[in-house]
Parts: sequence; structure tokens; C-alpha cells
Amino acid sequence: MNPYIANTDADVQKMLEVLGMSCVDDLFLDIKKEHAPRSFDLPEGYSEYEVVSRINQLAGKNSSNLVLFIGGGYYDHYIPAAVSSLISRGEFLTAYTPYQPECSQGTLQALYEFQSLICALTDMEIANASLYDGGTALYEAMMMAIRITGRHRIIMDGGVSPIYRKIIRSYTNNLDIEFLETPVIHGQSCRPDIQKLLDEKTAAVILQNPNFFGAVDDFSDIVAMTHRHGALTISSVYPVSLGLLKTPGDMGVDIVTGEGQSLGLPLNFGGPYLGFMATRKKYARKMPGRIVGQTVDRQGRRCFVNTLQAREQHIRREKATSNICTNEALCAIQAAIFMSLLGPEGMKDLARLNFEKAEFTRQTLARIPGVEVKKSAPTFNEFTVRLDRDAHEVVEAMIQKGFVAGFPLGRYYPEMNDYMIMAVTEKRTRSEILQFAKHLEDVMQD
Amino acid sequence: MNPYIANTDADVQKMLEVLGMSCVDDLFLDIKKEHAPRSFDLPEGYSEYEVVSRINQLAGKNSSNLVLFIGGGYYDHYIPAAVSSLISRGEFLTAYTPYQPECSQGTLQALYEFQSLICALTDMEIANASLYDGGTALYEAMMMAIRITGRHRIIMDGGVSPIYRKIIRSYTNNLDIEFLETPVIHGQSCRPDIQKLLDEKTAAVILQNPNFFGAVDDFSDIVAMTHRHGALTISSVYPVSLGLLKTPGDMGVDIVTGEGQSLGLPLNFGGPYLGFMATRKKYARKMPGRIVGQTVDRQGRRCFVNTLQAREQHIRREKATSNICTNEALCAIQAAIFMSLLGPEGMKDLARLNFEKAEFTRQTLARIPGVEVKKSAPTFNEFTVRLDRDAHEVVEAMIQKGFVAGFPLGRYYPEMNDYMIMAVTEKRTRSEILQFAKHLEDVMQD
Amino acid sequence: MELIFEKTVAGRRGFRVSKSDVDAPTALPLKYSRTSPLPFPEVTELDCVRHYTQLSQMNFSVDTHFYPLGSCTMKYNPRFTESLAASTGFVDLHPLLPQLRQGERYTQGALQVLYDMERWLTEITGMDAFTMQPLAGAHGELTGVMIIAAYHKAKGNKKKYIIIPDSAHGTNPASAAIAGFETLSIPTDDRGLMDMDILKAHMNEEVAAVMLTCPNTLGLFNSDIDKIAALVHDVDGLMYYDGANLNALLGKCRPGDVGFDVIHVNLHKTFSAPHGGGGPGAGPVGVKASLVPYLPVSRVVQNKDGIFHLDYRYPQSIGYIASFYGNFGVILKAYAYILLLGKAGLMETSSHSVLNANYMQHQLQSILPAAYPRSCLHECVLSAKDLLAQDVHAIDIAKYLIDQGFHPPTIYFPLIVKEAMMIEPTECESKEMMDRFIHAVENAVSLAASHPQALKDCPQTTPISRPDEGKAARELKANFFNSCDAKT
Amino acid sequence: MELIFEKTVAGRRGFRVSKSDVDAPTALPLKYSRTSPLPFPEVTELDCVRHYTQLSQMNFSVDTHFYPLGSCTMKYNPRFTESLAASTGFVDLHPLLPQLRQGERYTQGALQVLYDMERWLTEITGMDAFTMQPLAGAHGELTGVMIIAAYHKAKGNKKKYIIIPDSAHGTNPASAAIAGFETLSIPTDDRGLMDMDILKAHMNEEVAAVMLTCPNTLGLFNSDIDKIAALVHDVDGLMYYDGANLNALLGKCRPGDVGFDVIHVNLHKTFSAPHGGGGPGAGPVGVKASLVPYLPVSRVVQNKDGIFHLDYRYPQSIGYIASFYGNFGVILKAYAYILLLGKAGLMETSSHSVLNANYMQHQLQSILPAAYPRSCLHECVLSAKDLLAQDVHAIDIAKYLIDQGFHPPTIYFPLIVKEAMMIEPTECESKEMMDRFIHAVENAVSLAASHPQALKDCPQTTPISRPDEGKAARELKANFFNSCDAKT
Ligand SMILES: Cc1ncc(COP(=O)(O)O)c(C=O)c1O
Ligand SMILES: Cc1ncc(COP(=O)(O)O)c(C=O)c1O
Repeated sequence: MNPYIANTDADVQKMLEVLGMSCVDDLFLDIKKEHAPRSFDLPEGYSEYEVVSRINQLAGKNSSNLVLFIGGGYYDHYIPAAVSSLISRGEFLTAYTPYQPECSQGTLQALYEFQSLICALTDMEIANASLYDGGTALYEAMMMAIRITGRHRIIMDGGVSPIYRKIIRSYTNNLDIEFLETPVIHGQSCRPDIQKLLDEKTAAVILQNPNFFGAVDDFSDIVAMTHRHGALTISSVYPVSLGLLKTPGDMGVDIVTGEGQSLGLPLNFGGPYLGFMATRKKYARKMPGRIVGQTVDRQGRRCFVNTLQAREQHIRREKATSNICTNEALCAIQAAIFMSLLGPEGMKDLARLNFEKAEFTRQTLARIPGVEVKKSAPTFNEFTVRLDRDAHEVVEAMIQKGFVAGFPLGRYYPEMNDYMIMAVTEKRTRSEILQFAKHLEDVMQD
Repeated sequence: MNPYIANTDADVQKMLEVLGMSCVDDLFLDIKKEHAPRSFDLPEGYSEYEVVSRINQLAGKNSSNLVLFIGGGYYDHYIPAAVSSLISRGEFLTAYTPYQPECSQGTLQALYEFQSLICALTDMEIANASLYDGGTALYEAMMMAIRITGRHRIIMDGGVSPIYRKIIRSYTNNLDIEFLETPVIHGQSCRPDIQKLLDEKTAAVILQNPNFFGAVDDFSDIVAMTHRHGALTISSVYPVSLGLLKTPGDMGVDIVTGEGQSLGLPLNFGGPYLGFMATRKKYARKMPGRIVGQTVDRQGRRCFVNTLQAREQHIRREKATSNICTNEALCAIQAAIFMSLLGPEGMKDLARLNFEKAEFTRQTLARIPGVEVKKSAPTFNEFTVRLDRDAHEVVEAMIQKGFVAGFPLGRYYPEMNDYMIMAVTEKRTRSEILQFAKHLEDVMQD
Repeated sequence: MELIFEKTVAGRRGFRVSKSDVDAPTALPLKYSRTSPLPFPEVTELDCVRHYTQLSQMNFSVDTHFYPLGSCTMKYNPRFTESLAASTGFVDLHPLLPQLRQGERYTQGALQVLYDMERWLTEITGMDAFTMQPLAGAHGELTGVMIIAAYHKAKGNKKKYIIIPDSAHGTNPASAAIAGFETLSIPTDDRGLMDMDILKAHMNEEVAAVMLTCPNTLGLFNSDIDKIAALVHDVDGLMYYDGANLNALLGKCRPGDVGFDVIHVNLHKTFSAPHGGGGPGAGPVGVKASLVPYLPVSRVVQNKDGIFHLDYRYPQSIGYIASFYGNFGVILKAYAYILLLGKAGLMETSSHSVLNANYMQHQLQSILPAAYPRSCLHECVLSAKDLLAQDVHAIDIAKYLIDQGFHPPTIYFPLIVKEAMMIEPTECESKEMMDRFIHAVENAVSLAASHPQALKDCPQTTPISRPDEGKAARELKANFFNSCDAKT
Repeated sequence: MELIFEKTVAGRRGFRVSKSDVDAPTALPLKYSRTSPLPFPEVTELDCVRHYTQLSQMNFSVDTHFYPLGSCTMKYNPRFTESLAASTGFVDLHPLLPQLRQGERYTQGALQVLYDMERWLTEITGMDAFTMQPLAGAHGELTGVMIIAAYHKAKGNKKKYIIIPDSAHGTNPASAAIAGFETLSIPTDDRGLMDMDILKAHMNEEVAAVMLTCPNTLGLFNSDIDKIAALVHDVDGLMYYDGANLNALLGKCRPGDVGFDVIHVNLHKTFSAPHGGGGPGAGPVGVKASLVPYLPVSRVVQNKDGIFHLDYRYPQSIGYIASFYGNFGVILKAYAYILLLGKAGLMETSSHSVLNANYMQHQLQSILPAAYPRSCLHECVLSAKDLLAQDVHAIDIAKYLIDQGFHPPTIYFPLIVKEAMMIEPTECESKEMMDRFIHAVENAVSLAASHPQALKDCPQTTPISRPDEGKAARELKANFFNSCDAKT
């Protein structure tokens, strides 16, 4: 039986009488007999306690107590309890998209604050109210660049996450978009390669900072190059790193996107996450996704509404800047609470702490025979390590000891089987790091 | 540093200027040098994440995954998720005692609903807004009976929880109250014993249903007896059982108390719990604890306030009916949500399910050699078992297998070392019970 | 209300990260370092808690108000699904774990959730396989259309068009276009269904698919569905089912049984995951056998030994459509919901959501005419066009309802209905609540006659009155740091 | 607002318990079975969630409003302490586990929390030992007085009286009386402190103890404290410290260092456990060495091998004063709070709470005279008596403040101050917030002169206006089922 149904048998009878019907099935007469389900074989219902026990059993089949040195764009950061507690309030959780601004100012103002925080973090002029995730956000940015420039050639830097690259490839399979890729290297973006590919057909150069291999870069020169050819620069960023790293806005990047998971969202086996996008105000009308804007009510009081809706599918339909409707609003509010709580100093401390722990780890591991730490470029909290054997094996062996040592690059780059990337967040304590190093040394000796 | 302080250095300076002082210490001049702390040796502060990890480590040092067949008045019931989620709302959690009714109607109405629900459950006329726990509530009931009758002799039934008895003894050590106790037996209250002790000096007879040994009783005859001598009957009850058992109101009991833990509160290693008390309206003015009453505001709208405050310490001081001030309001609201959510049918189903599982367990265990299940009286979800050896040993052995088999009576009754009481709640599944029986059989064979 | 930025006091801190327990390392070269200010708010944790608690109280939500927003299925979101989704056994799982060698062993519980959900949704909808990856309904549409494109490409079909009724949700044409198709819009006939003659007229070899919402956005079930499917299949076109309205059909009719080839389901509608003020959602996609090879990777498969793992070896797959395996946290809530309801509970869901919608329509159509006066399924669409005489619009009724403590229905959608009011009560609401709502609409309509201005002045009880939407678009202030001037 | 009972519809269910998975057993004899109806509300889970969510929104709380309720220390309650206290490692622990043979092994984490807390509180207050058992401040008082009684009994002292200043909180005399003592009330002198001459006059061999709040309820520290202690100790009386105001003294002065023998601490005040609308609290009691034998059992002790266990072998103990080991969930929150703040953070707590209180008093005393115009500690007490001329009372100011979005201060306590307004801002509130509050009080006072009725008509912005308290007491309707008549 469904415990969430309000109608009692008496209610049903009353309503049927009003409808002049004898049974509820009469309401389904438009569905012909032959259209009835051929089968509908599903679990019997359970009580709340029974479901909770079953799912807790499933939870027990996951190893959630491993010490994580794995990142790849998704990081094990601490989430302040206030964030989780505020975001779970029913008034945020069970509201729909704020179509009726008068009774949705809570969601609207919080999203406006999110947009402003993203702009502050990236030094951009305008941000939207969220996209699905970091990968789809980068794809949306590319489509936006194509709309803006009217060009159809994309230069993809070798440092961009292979996951994002795969997503972009699948979405554009059917579209006439030409992709040029610069070789994959562990260091910073190779200027000459980009230079070679750039021309008047180029819509955008897609970059990432820190890149997938951890290298930190300053794209100012690439931006200049790109603009000389009337193309745009798109950069995907790791938001936590911007507490310490030069901002895309400062580099002159045109469209910034990123994965917002690190801003107070749990890893959650891959979602819900948070795609964000920020750009210059002049491109606002070409931007996908909802935008919350400020205005005044009839008494002249400041208030907030969904704005520039003419870009969106529910008005523009096939001509919309994107098909997105449901986005990641709650995750955006969660990120806004996280950023507000940390404040400027908290955000900087957090970034510095990540940087320092990673540096400490880098230095510690460098001493281990068989482990070569790539130093071709400065890094933030993730870096590339070369091992004297298959990284998959090493990672597998380390998990037995309770550590996820990193992500083997061979997974996406067959030629790099002996490489892995390692992430070190603020949660990793000195003693965890030293223990980890000890175990790794043992493993490398076997 | 204390992260919960709002004042910045600039704020402090501004305020000191206003106060015409140079430093904050000047505000503490009333404290003489020689009154400064001789030492103040405490942990250094930690970050939120550090504290969380430390406390999670401590949590890991508790075995919280044991299958519980232990009760003794405190039961392992399932708590619907809606209860926990509603009670954690900040507006309930961070309010104080509702001294200002206009801005506290949430707490006041919820407590009024709690009182009404307790009355409905016990068939009594009036209940208070909570006392500390089941034990202190029984003590308060006894003091109330003494106030009402002006007599000082108490008859304590042998079936009352030894924990409650100990509490009452310590509180009354200094007072001239005479205690007469009926012998401890595993079955129902022994009428003749009570009869013998009852006389015109008796203030009250204190009973418990089901009693500590699990025996279910109907006290109607004892009540009659008691009233014939102008004494009162006090009964401590297990609220969940009242979904199935004859109510104290129905038996004519004068004062009902109980431990409310089973009404949606976690076991929590002993607290916070919920003492409740209900009585006849004519005794209301002698009752301890806060009472929320209904009234109207200036527009004649129904509303709620703390009432009969003239009984309480903040008005009556040394003549108050009790010294209680802070009570267990939030737990009472939690119990109110629990009872409202379950409704009459849910409450009855819950009680019946507890009864059935216990009966099934009783029957299952009865077949095990060396285990003698006491059947001297009907029981609810807890019963007494006699073993052919020291119950402590058996319980110890069973814990190794992941089951807390019960509570050895030897702990409070040295002469009963081979007895234990076992509780079976709705959470125990058939397979858990059968596994448990299997293991117990093995243990009894060793 | 003040913005969090306006509560800033220099030097205030809301959260302190741990002190470093490692020796200060080599610093980052200045060239790569942030030099620009970071104007985040400087507030205490208390400021932050008060701010967002007070903001939350400015929302209407299912937890606080009746929310009959048509097409959005604003049913009750059970609390236990929330607490389960927050349980550490899942929230702390890193998504790359199962991509390590043997890594699936560390995420068996999570993989089983995905695997079971795929099977259950397959059975519920009558399809042959599902992917849980799409992150919302529209994302599912795009995925579905990409699968359709891959199918035609593989068969060497030259396809150009996707046919969509004019009653469709905006995401349908948008998704079709983004995937590279042209859209043909088919008008709605006087039954409220797709016009068959015009459909036939447009049907040709270049038609890749027909996208239908069923019941459609008017709440009506199309009994021609098999005829339409036949027409499309004749030209080797495919039938796409927009599952936003599946709440009407659970156990009553399975899209897979009536000719649909591709389907998306909105877990945040039919399966009760909360909407969160706009998201996150989950829009899993199901397909018939012929399309299975094109499903996105990764796919969750089970070995003979019972172990679940991720499989990427599908050469014809459309590839990655999201970073990982879907909005797992959302999926887990739907998983718990289905497990609790079970077969019978799911079927009751549709019966009662449809009963409630018909009761609403019946009681209201004497006041506001139904767009298509016949019995509906889970939602009904009324038109307020008769009130235009008094210059009263659907939006005025909506704002009046807000003052009465109701979230308004969806208005001005579907676009084909003048002054549309689209009402979806869901199975969770009670008759008394609906009667109160009906009564409020009655009052609104009589006010429209007696005192229309009263409606224009609504709402009065909310923190703000009607906003100036034009100004918002004209002046575009979407970033506090670009719009400080406009403070009030 | 409707009561949950008034939302009942017969047949509605909010929660379904599991189906029985055991064979139907012997039924309970009718004689013992419930035959009376059980008139619980019949509502859905949604009804229930809406009802209590809406109720919660009718409260002022620290999370939503400034709450300077004197003597109650309404500081911010950190969120992380809440989530920790909800972590399964503790919430599912059965309290009888450690009473099993070897049972302590299964609760080492919980026992260590109690053990550490005892040590920390001992150090914070300068006592020699603590018990965590008392469940609130008043419960701590009673426990303390029982310990005092046991001490005197053991020494054969004939004691009869407990001396309490007239500024004391009502629980002090109530606790003394309940434990079997007579109370002697000592008036407050013009310094705002206990009158020494009268104290001396009352001091005699039959005095068991003096109970003091320090700083007292006027927010004043008594520098005669050592003299008082000497007087009491001379007659082998004991000094009891009511710790409600400890927030003023952390690291500034330890009761144990200045002559106090017994103390209780309110974890729900000084150590930031939330008040929950009236409770639960925790009132641990500390004693000096001479009183340790009398502490209640159980006591938590640590073996040489580091294992913690419960010890009951204290022949002189006053025995059980609660069912178990204290309000563990509350204690755990205070534990986390102390661990986070640490030594320095605790000291800052007092400095800033005292600074804020003095700022308040200084800014307000030009408008409303301070009861005792001298610098205070963590709270200040003003008097609204000058407004009596316009027939305006402290309560009228209070109700005006509600309309301005502030929870009022404590009023009419301490009893010795006419029209008392007792203001405790705590260290958590900001200067801007206090300035706003001060401004509101200014407005109230000028309204008192210009337009007193405006104050009498407050509050206007709340769900209800001023209730008829007399009617509530006269008609006593405390149970819906005895007062249905009075529905509205
Ligand atoms: C009919 C219909 N189709 C598609 C969608 C898009 O779903 P989503 O918002 O999850 O992207 C919606 C949601 O409003 C809808 O109502
Ligand atoms: C000075 C004083 N003493 C004692 C108490 C009683 O403490 P509790 O309410 O925790 O029983 C209070 C609480 O209001 C108080 O302010």
C-alpha cells in the first residue's frame, strides 16, 4: 500500500459520486484493453524500517572508509556541518523552480548570491544559476562560443580532462564542428602547438587550470593570441584552487566553467554535482541556463526574478541557447552557503592548506625509490607521479592497505600505464601522508 | 580562537572607546588578583574537521551494531525519519522556554499537543509538558501524592524498576517518608502483600505495568483497595505498550508516569529521555512541571501559554511543587511528532507487533535445553528467562556472537543470578530471532 | 532582505580551516597567484545560519504549502529517502573508484542500486534497457535524440526531421535542435490530441522520430498512439516518449508496450525526488532492444559471480553524456521510494493522482472552462480567457492564490491554451485541501467580476509584491558586484 | 492555527509499521487489553510535516532572531555539534550495556566522553571531581544539596538552614526545600550584593550552606566572596555555586579557587547545548575533595590498562539521582564545543560576553536606569520603573521589541528589581545587532512618553496578540480532549 496517498476509501467514494462514476478505473478508459501492461513485475512494498535496513546493507557493501589520494577533478574536502544542515531545510528542498517570484524569494536571492559569489571567485562579470556538471558546462561553453563567433572550429588543449573531452565528443558527433587537439603533455599548455592551430576559423580554444595532470598555468598569453584571431578562450577551473591561483578573469578568459563539487558538495559517487559558468556581461544573452536578476517590486523594494528567459527553451523552444530546464539549483545554493561561510580568508586558507599538503606529499614521495614526481610545472593540490611499474597494480596494492593512492592515467591514456595523478586535500593529515608514504615504499619494494 | 565570536578587533576598540576603557580586562576588576585561576589547563582548540574526526574515532570505540534483546525499560524501536528531520529544525531547537507566548506559539502548541496525546494514550485528564526521565517522574509523583494526602507512608510494589527504586531512595533519604516494599516476584503484583501494608497512613501505592520482569497486570482491584484507605495509586507505564494494554485511566490510577524514550527517542546511552506525568484534573494544581494551557488572545483567537505557573519555582520558590525549570521540552515535541505520525492504527500495530515478536521469541526459546521461560503471567514485549547457569556468563558469551541477549537480573538482585529479562521489539526480524536462538542453544550446550 | 554581502564586517569569520600540520613548503610563484581581491562576505556562522534560515522561510514549498504546479508533479518527498541519501556509506564514495582495476569491489552497493533501478524502470516502462546517467529530463531527451541519431547513422538512414506536437514542452524542440535535427510542429486537434491528418501529411522518409508526451501536456491520453507508432515505424522513424507525465500511467500503460522506442523518466517527478528549487533531477533513458547498442557508456553489468562492474566496451555507443553514472544521490532517493511503495503502491499512485485531477477539473470547470472538456489523467488544464473581458489574466488569479496560501498552478503552458492554468494536485493531497483550493479559485473568479483591481493588487501577504520583470531584463543586474548601485 | 487533532480524517495513516513476519501467537487476554479508544490524530506524513514545519515557523529562536534573554545565555549553537550528536556511533547505544559483565568494553567511546568531560569541567571550575549525571541546572542544585546533606549527616552535624540571597533564581530555594532544608533569604545591599551584616547576623551552627550565583543574577561579581566563604566554613557550612552564569568567568575566576565546595554547571548555557524550547539540558555537579565520597553513583573510572568502566562501590554515595549517566546527547555537544574552542577560545568567550553586556548597559542606561550602575559582567539589569508614570511596564517594552524582530530580555527577574529587564547579549552577537536593539529600546521609551497606547497594542506582527493568561489559569484547558469546546 502507498502510505503517501491522502485519500481514504470514503474520500474516494465522495469524489467518484461527484464525478458520477462507479470506480476509478473508469477514468482510464482512454487506454484501450490492448494497451494494458504486458507485465508489471516489481518488488512488493516494504515498510520504512525494512527499506532503511536493506539500503544500509547496500551501503555496507561500499568501502567508504578508504583514505583518498584520488582526485581527477573531484575532491575529498571537508563540508562544514552548517552547510548540510541549512541546505536540508524543507523550504529549499521541496520548492520548484521559482516561477512565482513573490513566494520564491528565498531560492531566488540565494541563487543571485551564488552567481555573485562565482563572479567574485573567478573575476568574471556574470554567472548563471548552474548547469548539470563540470563536463556538460564545458560543452555548453563551447556551443556558446560557436554561437558568439559563428565559427565551427575548436582547439582542445591536451590538458583538458579526458572525461570532459569524451562528453564534448559525444554531443558534437552529429554537428559539423571541427576539433583540433594539441598533444597531451604533463606540463603546461604548449603555446606553439596552439599557435599553429589558431586561425580565422577558430571559434574557441578550450583550456583547463589546473589541468588534468595538475599543472598550474597562466593563460594570459594564450588569451591574447586567441583574441588576435577573433576567437574566444574558454577555461575550466577548479573553484577551490582560485583561493590561491590567478583568476581566469585576470587572465582575460572569455568563458569560465567548472565543476562545483569542491564547494561543499559530497562526492556522492558522481552526483548530484554542480556545473557553473561565468562570462563577460556582453555575452550574457548568449549564455545558457537560468539567470537570476535583480529588480524592484511595486513598492520599489529590491527583489529577484528569473531573467533573460527569452534565451530559454520554454520561450525560445528550438532556438533556445540550451535545452536545460531542471538544473542543479539546490547544489548551487549549497555552494553559496559554503562560500559565504568560508569567506575570503577561509577560502584562501583552504586553498593554501591544500597546496601545502600536496607540496609536502610531493616532497615526501620524491624520496621513494621507483617513484618519480613530475616537476615540469607548478601544481596546486594534485600532481603526476611516474612509477617504475604499472600504476594500476600499485593502486590496487595500496587499496589493500586502506589508501586510494591516485588515479592511473592508463585508464584514459593507454600509453601512460606507469603514470598516476595524486590529489591531496586539506583533510589529509601529516600522519596519514607519512603512513601512506611508508606503505607506498613497501609496495614499490615488492 | 573562538570562531563563534562576532566582534572584530575594530569592534572591540569601538566598544572600549564608548566605555572609556583601554582594555577588556578592565571589566573584570571586581575579580581580585588573588582570585585569578590557579590553573586553566585545557586542550588547545581544534578545527571543526579535527573535532569531528576525533569524535568519530570515539564513536568507533562503541559497538553500535549489536542486535539488541535488552530492554529493562529502554527499547530499541525504529524512529521514523520524519520525526528526526522535523525535530532538528532550528526554530524548535534553538528557542528557550516559551516565556513570550506571542513569539513561541510553535513550541507552546506542540507541547499542548504532547500533553493531549499523553492524556489520550493513558486515558487521563491532564498531563504536564515533561519531566526529566521516567525515574525522576516517578519520584515527583510520589512527592505529589504526599502533598495531596498529607501522609508520609509509601508502599512500593516489588515489580517496580530497581533503577527507579534507587532514585526514589536517594531523593528521600533526608525526608521523613516511610517505605514499605512488597516482595520481589516475577509475576503480577501480590495483592495480599499490598493489602497487608495498606492503612490510613498510606499516601500511595507505587506500581508498574508491565513490571520490571515483564508481567502485564490489571490494577483495577488494587486501585479500589487503595482508595478505600484514602490513598492514591501511582503507576509507571511503558507508553508503547498502551497501544495494546488496558490503560491506567481505565484502571482508575490517580497518577501515571513513564519513560517516553520509546516514543521516538533514540537510546542515546541514557539520555536525553523524557519523563511524563498525567493525573486527574482535580490534582492539577498539585502537579509538578510546566503545563501549557489554552486561552485566547485579544482578538479572541485561540492560543497557548504556560499556565498555573504559581506552582512553579520561579514564582513559589521554596514552596513550589517542584524545583524543575529546564525540562525535556524538545523530547516531548519529538514524542508528539512520533505519536501524531503513527496515529491510532500505527500505535496499535506497533504494540501488537512488539507483542507478537516477543511471543514468538518466547515460544522459540522455550524449546532450548537449559532455558526456562517464565510464564507466570502474560507479558508484552519483555519477559523473564531462567537459565541453568549464571546469566552474566551467557550474556557475555552471546555478545561475542553479536547479540545482547538480555539483562541479567543478578545485576540488581544478587539472588537472581541465573535469571535475565529479554526484550523483543518490532525491529527484530524472524531471521534474527531464529539465529539468536541457534546461537543461544550452542552457548547453553558449552 | 539584505544580501549576505551587505552583512559583511571586515575581519569576521564564519569558518576556520585546520591549521597546517606540515612544514611550510615552496611557495607558488607570484605569476600564478591570485592578486585580485576576493570579495566574499565576511560573516559569522551565526550570521550565515540566520541569513539562509530566514531566506528559506521566504519560500513556498511542498513542506509548507499546497503546490499544484502542473507538469511538475509536486508530490510529497518522503523524509526517509533524504536521510538515506545522506548516509555516509554512499555520500563519501569517490566516482573514480569503480574505474580502478578491481575497483568495482569497493562500490558494490552503489553499483547494485544503479543496476536494480535500471531493471525496475525497464519493467515499469516496458523497455528493454535503461541508462541512469542523464541528469534531468531535458538531458534525457538530448541523450535519447542522440541515440536516435546514432541508430539512423548506423543504418545509413538519411534523417532530417523530428516531429513534435505544438503542445509539447519547450525542452523537446530544444533537445531535438541541439542534437542537429530540424523540428516539425504538428497542431493539436479539437480533441486535444495531435492532428492525425496533418501528421500523415508531414510523415516522410526524412523523419527521424516523433517526440510525444503521454499523457500529453493537456493531461490527455492519446488512444491513437498505436496508429502514430505505425506511421512512424513505416518510415523507419522512432517513437520518443517524454516521461514527465508518467505519474499517470504506472501499472496502467507501459510506453514500451504501445510502440515507443526511446523514453526518459523524471525521477524528480514520478519517483518523488525533491526539486530543490529547480534541481538537481535525474532523467534516466530507456530503449528498445534495437537501440541498446547505442546507449551511453558506462553501463552497469553483473558477472556470473554476482559482482557488478562498469562496462565500456560498446563500439556503437554514443559515448559519455555526463561525467559519471548519473545524479546518484537523486537516484538513491527514487530507489528507496520504489522499494517502499512496491508494485501495488506504484499503481495506486496513478489511480489517485488521476482521481484527484479529475475531481479538481470537475469542480473547477463550471468556474473556469477546461481547455478540452473530457476526463483527464493526472492533471487538468483550464482557461481563464473568459476573464479577459474584465482585463483579468491567469496571472492575476495566480497571484490571488498566493495570498490565499496556495502555490499557483502552472500558467501560460501549454502555449496552445489561451490563459492556461495547468493543475496537478498529485496523489498526496487531500480532498479537503483541494476543496479549499477550489473555493479560493471561486472567490478569485467572482472578484474578477466584482472588483478586478483587488486581483491586480495581489499578492499582498508575501515579502514582496509583483516584481518589474522588464526592468530586470533591461538593466540586467545578475551580479552583486556589478549592481551595488541598485541596493535598497 | 489548527491543532493536529483538528486535521484528522478517519482512515488516514502517517506511518505504516512492518508487517509481521512471525506466526500469529497466543493473544493477550481481554482483561489486560486496551478497550478504550485511542484518539490520536489520523493524518498523512505530509500533513504531519506541514503541521510541525509551520508550527516551527511560529517561533522566535537564536537561529532566526537576536535572543538576549538574561540568565539563559542564548548563544549560537554550532551546527557541527548537532550532527555529531546524531551520529549512529552514539545514538544507538543502550544504556544498560556497560552494566553487563565486561559490558564496558562495548561503550568505551561513550565512557571516555564522560570521563574527559568530568576532567575538563574539574579544571575549568577548580573543583576536585565531577558527576555528569544531573539532567538540568535545578537537578544539579538538588544533587548538590543532597551531597551537602550527606556530608553533614556523616559528620554528625545538625544542620537546618540553607542561606540564599533574595536575588537568587527560584530553583535555589526550591531545591533546598525539596532536599529537606529551611531557607533563609538574605537581602541585597545597595551595591547589588548580599548584605554582609545581615548575613553575619544569620550565620549560625545550623547553617548547612550558602547558595550563591556568581556573578549574581544582577550580573555582578561579589568581591566579598572569600569573606563569605570564611564565615560559612567557620560553622562547617558549605558554599554552593550556581553555575548558570559561568559564561562570565571562564579563565577569569574558578569557583573552586575562591571557596566554593559544590557547583553545578549548565551545559545548555555556558557550553552551548541548544535549549530546545525548554530542554533538555545538563547540570553536571562538581565538588571539593571532602565531598567526593558522597557523589552519586555510577562514577566513571579508568583502569591502569586504560579501560574505562562504571564504578558503584562508594558506600557513602547519595546513590542514584537519575536513571543513567546524564543527558549523554547534550553532554556530547558540550564536549565537541569545548574541544573546538579550547583553552583560549573559552577565555575569549567570557571576555566578549562581558564586553557586549557592558556595551549594552552603557548605551541603554541613559534611557533606562541600570539597577546597579556599575560595570557588570556577562549581563546587565535595567529598570523600566520610570515609565510607570505613563503606566508603561517592562512587559510593554518587551512586546514592542517583538514587533521589531527581537526576542525580549528576561523581564521581572531578579524579583528585587522593579520592572526588571535583564539583558544578556552573549559573545556571539555583533555590535550592529546590539546597536539595532538599543535603537529599538530608545524608540520604545520615547513612544512611552509620546504614545503609550502604541506599546500596549504590541505585538502586532506575531501570529497572535497578547494572550489572556488569567483565563488560561481559571479555565485550565491543558488537554484537547477536555477542551474541545474551546476550539476556534
Ligand atoms: C512535459 C515536460 N517535458 C520535459 C521536461 C523537462 O524535464 P527537466 O526539467 O527535468 O529537464 C518537463 C519539466 O518541466 C516537462 O514538464
Ligand atoms: C541563575 C539560574 N539558576 C538556576 C537555573 C536553573 O537551571 P535549569 O533551568 O537548567 O534547571 C537557571 C536557569 O534559568 C538560572 O538562570
